[in-house]
Amino acid sequence: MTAPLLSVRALSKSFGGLRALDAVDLELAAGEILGVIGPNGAGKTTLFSLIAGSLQPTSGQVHFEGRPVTGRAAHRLVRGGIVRTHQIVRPFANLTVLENVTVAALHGNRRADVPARYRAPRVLDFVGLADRAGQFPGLLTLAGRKRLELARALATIPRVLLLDEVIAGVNPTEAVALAALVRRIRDELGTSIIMIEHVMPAVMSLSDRVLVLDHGRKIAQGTPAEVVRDPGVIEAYLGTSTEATAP
Amino acid sequence: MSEPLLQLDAIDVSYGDVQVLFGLSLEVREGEVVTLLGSNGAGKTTTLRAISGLRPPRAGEIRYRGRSLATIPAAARADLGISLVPEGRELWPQLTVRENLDLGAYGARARPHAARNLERVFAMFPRLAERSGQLAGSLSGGEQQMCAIGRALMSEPTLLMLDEPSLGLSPLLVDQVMNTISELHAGGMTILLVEQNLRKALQVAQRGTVIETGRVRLEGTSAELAANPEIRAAYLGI
Amino acid sequence: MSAATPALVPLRVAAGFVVGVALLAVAPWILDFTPYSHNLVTLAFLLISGAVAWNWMGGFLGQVSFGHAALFGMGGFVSARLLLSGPVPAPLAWLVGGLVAGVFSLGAHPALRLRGPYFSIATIGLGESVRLIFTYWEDFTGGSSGLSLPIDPDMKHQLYWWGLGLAAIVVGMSWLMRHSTFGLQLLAIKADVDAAGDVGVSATFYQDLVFVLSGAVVGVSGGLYASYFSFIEPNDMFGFDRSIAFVLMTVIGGVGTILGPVLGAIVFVLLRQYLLASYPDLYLGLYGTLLIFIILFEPLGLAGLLGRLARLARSWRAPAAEGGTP
Amino acid sequence: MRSRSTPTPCRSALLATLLLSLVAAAPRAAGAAAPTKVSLGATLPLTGAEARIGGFFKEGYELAVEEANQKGGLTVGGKKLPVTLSILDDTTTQATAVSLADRLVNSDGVDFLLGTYSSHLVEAQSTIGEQNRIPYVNGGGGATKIYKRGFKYLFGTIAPVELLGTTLMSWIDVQQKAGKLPRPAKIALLWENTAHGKDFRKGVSDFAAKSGGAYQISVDESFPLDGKDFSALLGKVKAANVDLFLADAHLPDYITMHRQYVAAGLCHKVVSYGARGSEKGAVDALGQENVNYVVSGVWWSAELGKKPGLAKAFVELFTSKHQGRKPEWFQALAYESARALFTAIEQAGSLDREAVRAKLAALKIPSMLPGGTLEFPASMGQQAQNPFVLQQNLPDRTSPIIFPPDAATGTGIAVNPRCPK
Amino acid sequence: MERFIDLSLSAIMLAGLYATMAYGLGLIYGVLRVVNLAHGGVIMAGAYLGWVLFERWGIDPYLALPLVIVASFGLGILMYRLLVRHLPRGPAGGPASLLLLFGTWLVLRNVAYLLFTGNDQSIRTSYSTASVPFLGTYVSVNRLAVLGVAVILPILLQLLLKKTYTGRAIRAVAQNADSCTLVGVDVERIYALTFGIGTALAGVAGLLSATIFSFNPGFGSGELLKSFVVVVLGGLGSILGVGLAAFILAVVEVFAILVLPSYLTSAVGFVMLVLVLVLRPGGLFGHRVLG
Repeated sequence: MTAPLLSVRALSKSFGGLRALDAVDLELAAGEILGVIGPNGAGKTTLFSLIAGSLQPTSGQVHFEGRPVTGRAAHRLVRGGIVRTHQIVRPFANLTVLENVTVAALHGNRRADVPARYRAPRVLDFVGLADRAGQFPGLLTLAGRKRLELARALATIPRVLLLDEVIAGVNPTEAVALAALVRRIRDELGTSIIMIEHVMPAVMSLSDRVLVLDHGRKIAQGTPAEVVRDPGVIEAYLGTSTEATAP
Repeated sequence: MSEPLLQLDAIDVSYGDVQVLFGLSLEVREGEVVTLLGSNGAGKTTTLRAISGLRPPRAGEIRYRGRSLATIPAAARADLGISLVPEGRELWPQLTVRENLDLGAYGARARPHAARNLERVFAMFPRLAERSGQLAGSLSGGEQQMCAIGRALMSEPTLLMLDEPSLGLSPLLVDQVMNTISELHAGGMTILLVEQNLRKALQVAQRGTVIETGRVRLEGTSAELAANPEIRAAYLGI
Repeated sequence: MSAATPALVPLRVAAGFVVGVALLAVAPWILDFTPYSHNLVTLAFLLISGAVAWNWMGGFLGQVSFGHAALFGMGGFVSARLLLSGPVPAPLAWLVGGLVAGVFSLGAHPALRLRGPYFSIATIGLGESVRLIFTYWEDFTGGSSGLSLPIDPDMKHQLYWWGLGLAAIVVGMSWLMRHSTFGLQLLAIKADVDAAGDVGVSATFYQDLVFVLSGAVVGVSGGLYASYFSFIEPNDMFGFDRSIAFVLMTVIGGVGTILGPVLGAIVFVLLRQYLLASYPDLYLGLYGTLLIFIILFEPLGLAGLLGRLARLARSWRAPAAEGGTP
Repeated sequence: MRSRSTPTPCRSALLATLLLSLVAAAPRAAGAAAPTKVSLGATLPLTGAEARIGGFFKEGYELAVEEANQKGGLTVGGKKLPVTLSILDDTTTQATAVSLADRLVNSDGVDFLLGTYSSHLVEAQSTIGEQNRIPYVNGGGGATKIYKRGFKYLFGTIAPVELLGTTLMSWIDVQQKAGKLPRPAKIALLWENTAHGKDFRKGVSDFAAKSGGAYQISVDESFPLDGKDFSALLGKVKAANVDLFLADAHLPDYITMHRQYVAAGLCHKVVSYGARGSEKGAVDALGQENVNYVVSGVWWSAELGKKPGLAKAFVELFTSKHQGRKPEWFQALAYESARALFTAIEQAGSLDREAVRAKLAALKIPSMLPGGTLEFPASMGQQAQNPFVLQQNLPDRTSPIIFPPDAATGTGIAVNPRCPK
Repeated sequence: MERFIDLSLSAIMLAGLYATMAYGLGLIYGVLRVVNLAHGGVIMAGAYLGWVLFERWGIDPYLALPLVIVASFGLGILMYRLLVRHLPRGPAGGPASLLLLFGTWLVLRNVAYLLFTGNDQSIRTSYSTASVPFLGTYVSVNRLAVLGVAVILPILLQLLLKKTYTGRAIRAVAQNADSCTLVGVDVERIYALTFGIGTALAGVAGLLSATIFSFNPGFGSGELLKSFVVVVLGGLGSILGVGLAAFILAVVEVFAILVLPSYLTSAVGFVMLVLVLVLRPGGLFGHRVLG
């Protein structure tokens, strides 16, 4: 593999005394999908916030395309080509679906000069929301809102897309469709993706590599098949089985 | 067999237009420990919130000791003996430990026994007794969990519900919490446990229910579930 | 405002707007206004401009300011000073007043990082400190005895068209803002500053920009107001009541809408005048009750009410009556 | 594209036109048919900060109108015409004072305007008189600045506040020359930051400057209207160790400040709050013992009615209407303003505004105001220059006039006997 | 030195006054996150109630305290049940709640005009202007009493909040309402109660102000603005913080006269308000919710 598109070195974040993220390294190659899994509270979302600039790291560096971008403000990173989505989708409730995407399309990757008004409907089309353009996000189903969240991120023409649980919480049919959409983003748009996901079948089938976090630390990394065999991972997920805890 | 203590009969629960539970049914009998399993977003927390009245069902019925809870407001359910230890503890961070515990006995039924129950809680969690004057927000994660359980116990619950009590705790503390649950069960309390540490949960529970996207996927005794490969598949995606 | 897009201003809207403004421009002759009506309508125009400009911040951007009187007073006093200093054409003086107020409003920049009620409270503090300081600053504002401009009845008469022009420009800007990508970004910031940052909208830049625009327009309307009344006094111009008036007009009319502040300002001028003259004992209470009812039952104010009535009327009419609005 | 029904500017403009045309439907001012009555208009602060005084002015205006109508009305061109007066509430705000006056003139069609109370309102409102060339007679705007704008239709029966400062200093000067007060005497000058207070300050400080060192102003501070706490300011006065305490405040501030003054154990050889001091409200709020020996300067006092004359008649008329309550200067100035206008109308013999304006400008009538004559000298911007009278509160609950000597009904006590040593 | 004592005493007395004005506003904001813009109106109402009791029935204002507390508590409950309860919660409700309560203030003011006209009124008791000598200067008895109330009120309030189930529930509701429901607290009832107590405190402030100032139906806006400053300095929702902040504001305002013209000393408070909001949004003592 050539030089990574995004590389994270020893990234740490403490909240008060609590170490939410502890010296995590990761690399993302162009066109790769990297899954990030781990139990609740493992520090996955914190990792995203640090990369995307919503939080300032306590220590460590982030490099994008070989240049340091550590601690840069979110809106500037978006223009550089790194964009994130949120676990709890946050559409602009006072804007229509199309307007939501248009706002995002105005910014983002500077190299893309297709006018926003022109690009937004195409992105909506891509994520399958074209027929909802004039509606307000409040009328969309959860899956619809997740698509909108994706569309908004895509409209900025990212090179790195950070997806925080885009599939979780929707019904199985919709989950399959969303997973397919994520794959199309990589295959057709060539965007590199880091995804946090709890829906295991989706992560395992989509990811090229998987990174496992627990208690803020990286406990495993590898292909999906490697990771699910890792005893540390199994323990983190299913709990210790070594000894009984009878009273 | 006697009437179950708690009975969920095909409840639907929604957040705005997003439906989370679809015709979910569940039973908990007096003196049992039942665990509710499932991946994130399956609807476990929502189920507990529906029982405690914070998020009443849109359809279906919740019965407690055979009586429908439909007309009973959330605030009155503590007095019936239904108590929830919420996910993330949800303590009052700027009240002291002691105040947090005292407020647990706010209900008219529990208030006269506050002193006795406080003693019991302190006996169970000596750590809390040491820290009783400290602000709850300044406690460590494990201590907060103890405090949250203690607060629930102050209301003299018949049915204790715990939502992911091991979340964010070190393995040692997880064991401690699980021991506590076993102790409470041994003392005759009925417990409904939501837990992501599947093996631990199945060790303390007699029965388990696995839910997936708001519907029951599997049900059975702990032994049955522990042996079922489907569970591993659901959790790890293989 | 990057994109040149197809038909940003649909012909129908533009035509309707021009016809409306033209009608208003000739209204004094057609309707044979009494001087009183003429003056009252002029006053309404001035307040419309102020309310619409306030709405850019409070309605589009979601930063509810309780200190706009500071900008209004700034514009008023700067242009009054200029008019008193020598033969300066009035429009130039108003413009300079507006510019100064616009720049002055950047003084509130540090408060922009505050959200919700914190921002509102900070603007109260800013407004009150500005009032006290300018009342004390004798050399500039004339102190508590204020400044008198020479009486010029012609000017007051002409202000009708100046006021109409300003209101038309401002309402037009409001429409363009709301329907352009610029406005979209403001609304996005209003809905969720963090999420807006996540898609690349630089909130502080837009907040500052709107603050300056809003301040400049309010400043210009302050200048016109000074010419209209020929006498201004800092305690009145910078007063808390005036700051609240901007909020009241917009809320009564409908926060965040284009039409709302316009309706609100008209109602504010006319209804107040009517109540004061007809029910002097009850006008405060009636006014307060109106406010309470609007907040409780129609959060979008009169504009929301009209929208509701329009929808109701449309549902009664045959469905074929009218297509989608542009 | 958009499914919402945002009203378009097209509709909004039409709607606005519609709304505004409702205003236009307001009745036009009556034509030039033969007049059947004299209609007057005024706004007064009936609510808001100056509501109390607004009410007093209303009493004065109404008394004058009643009196005129009891006589059958005003004789205009040989015919007796009844007088009507419509009073609106300007809520103590300038914009309202202006637009309601506009309404009175241009919509209700009144023939003449009487003024509102307090300088800032009068200054704003008088522009309506000037713009519409309609005589505007007021008794409530005392700031000299109002009359320096060269307005032709503006007449003030209220003498400049500056004169109040001068009068007060003249009396003090007499006392100093008599050796009752030290020379140089140190003054604490406190004034509310309004046009009223500024004029008072000017009167006092100009006098002191011309005194050749007989007076030294040691404290010169302004304070905001409706101040909440004057203790720091009074502390400064205390530290300055002055002889004379001269303040100018409106009633609420007088009460607050003087309560703190008394409680702080302050006492000065001469204490004055400008025009405040003898009114009943203040005595009630402060207690007789605490207002004793306070010197106040007023435009008119019911004390003037002790001697036969116009003042006596007015006091009797007023007390009989208001169950024995005595009038204060507010009612007197309001009454005199109305009476001046009535006289000018009768002299002009018509309701022609220019004619009445000319008569007002040339007016010189006997008056109950101190000095005995009311006129509007052009050199002073048509502001009456009647002298002030100083009153002093005495322990026997009277407040005799102590200055100027020709109007005096008692003698002033120069060194406040309440002060220790 | 004497000057310093004078100024310090003035500052302490003024702090007492500011604190009484601000407690109610602070309590309501702390628990309900609603800025009670009708606060000024309730202060005015409290002043009139005290005046009526004193003029009509000769009840001393300090003896009238319980009556005023009960009456304004009732008014607060009424306002909560009829109006505030229907407001949208959270930041979106911000401007709406401000204006709703402003409307309420206008109505209160109108009622006062109808009942009492616009005349200035004041309460004069035998001790209105009495003072006691202290450290070579004099201290007003009435202001001393106000200071006393200003000190006693937060102690009582703190006792209520710390020692009773209801008080603890009030603090708990401010921090996490859902958890309160879980232990059986009727959150709506607590909100109503808190609004009632906050309003009662405003009523007390009005009554006390009436013994110091003269007032008319327009009374209360200056009080409201000062309360704002105090509550923000104190960290929006901490009772002891309010007391301390009142003291700091008073000290700054009073001592400002050494360097500033008297007229500008009250601007200092507003400048402080803005600075604190921008530099330390949690207030001078850190952000605490009824800790």
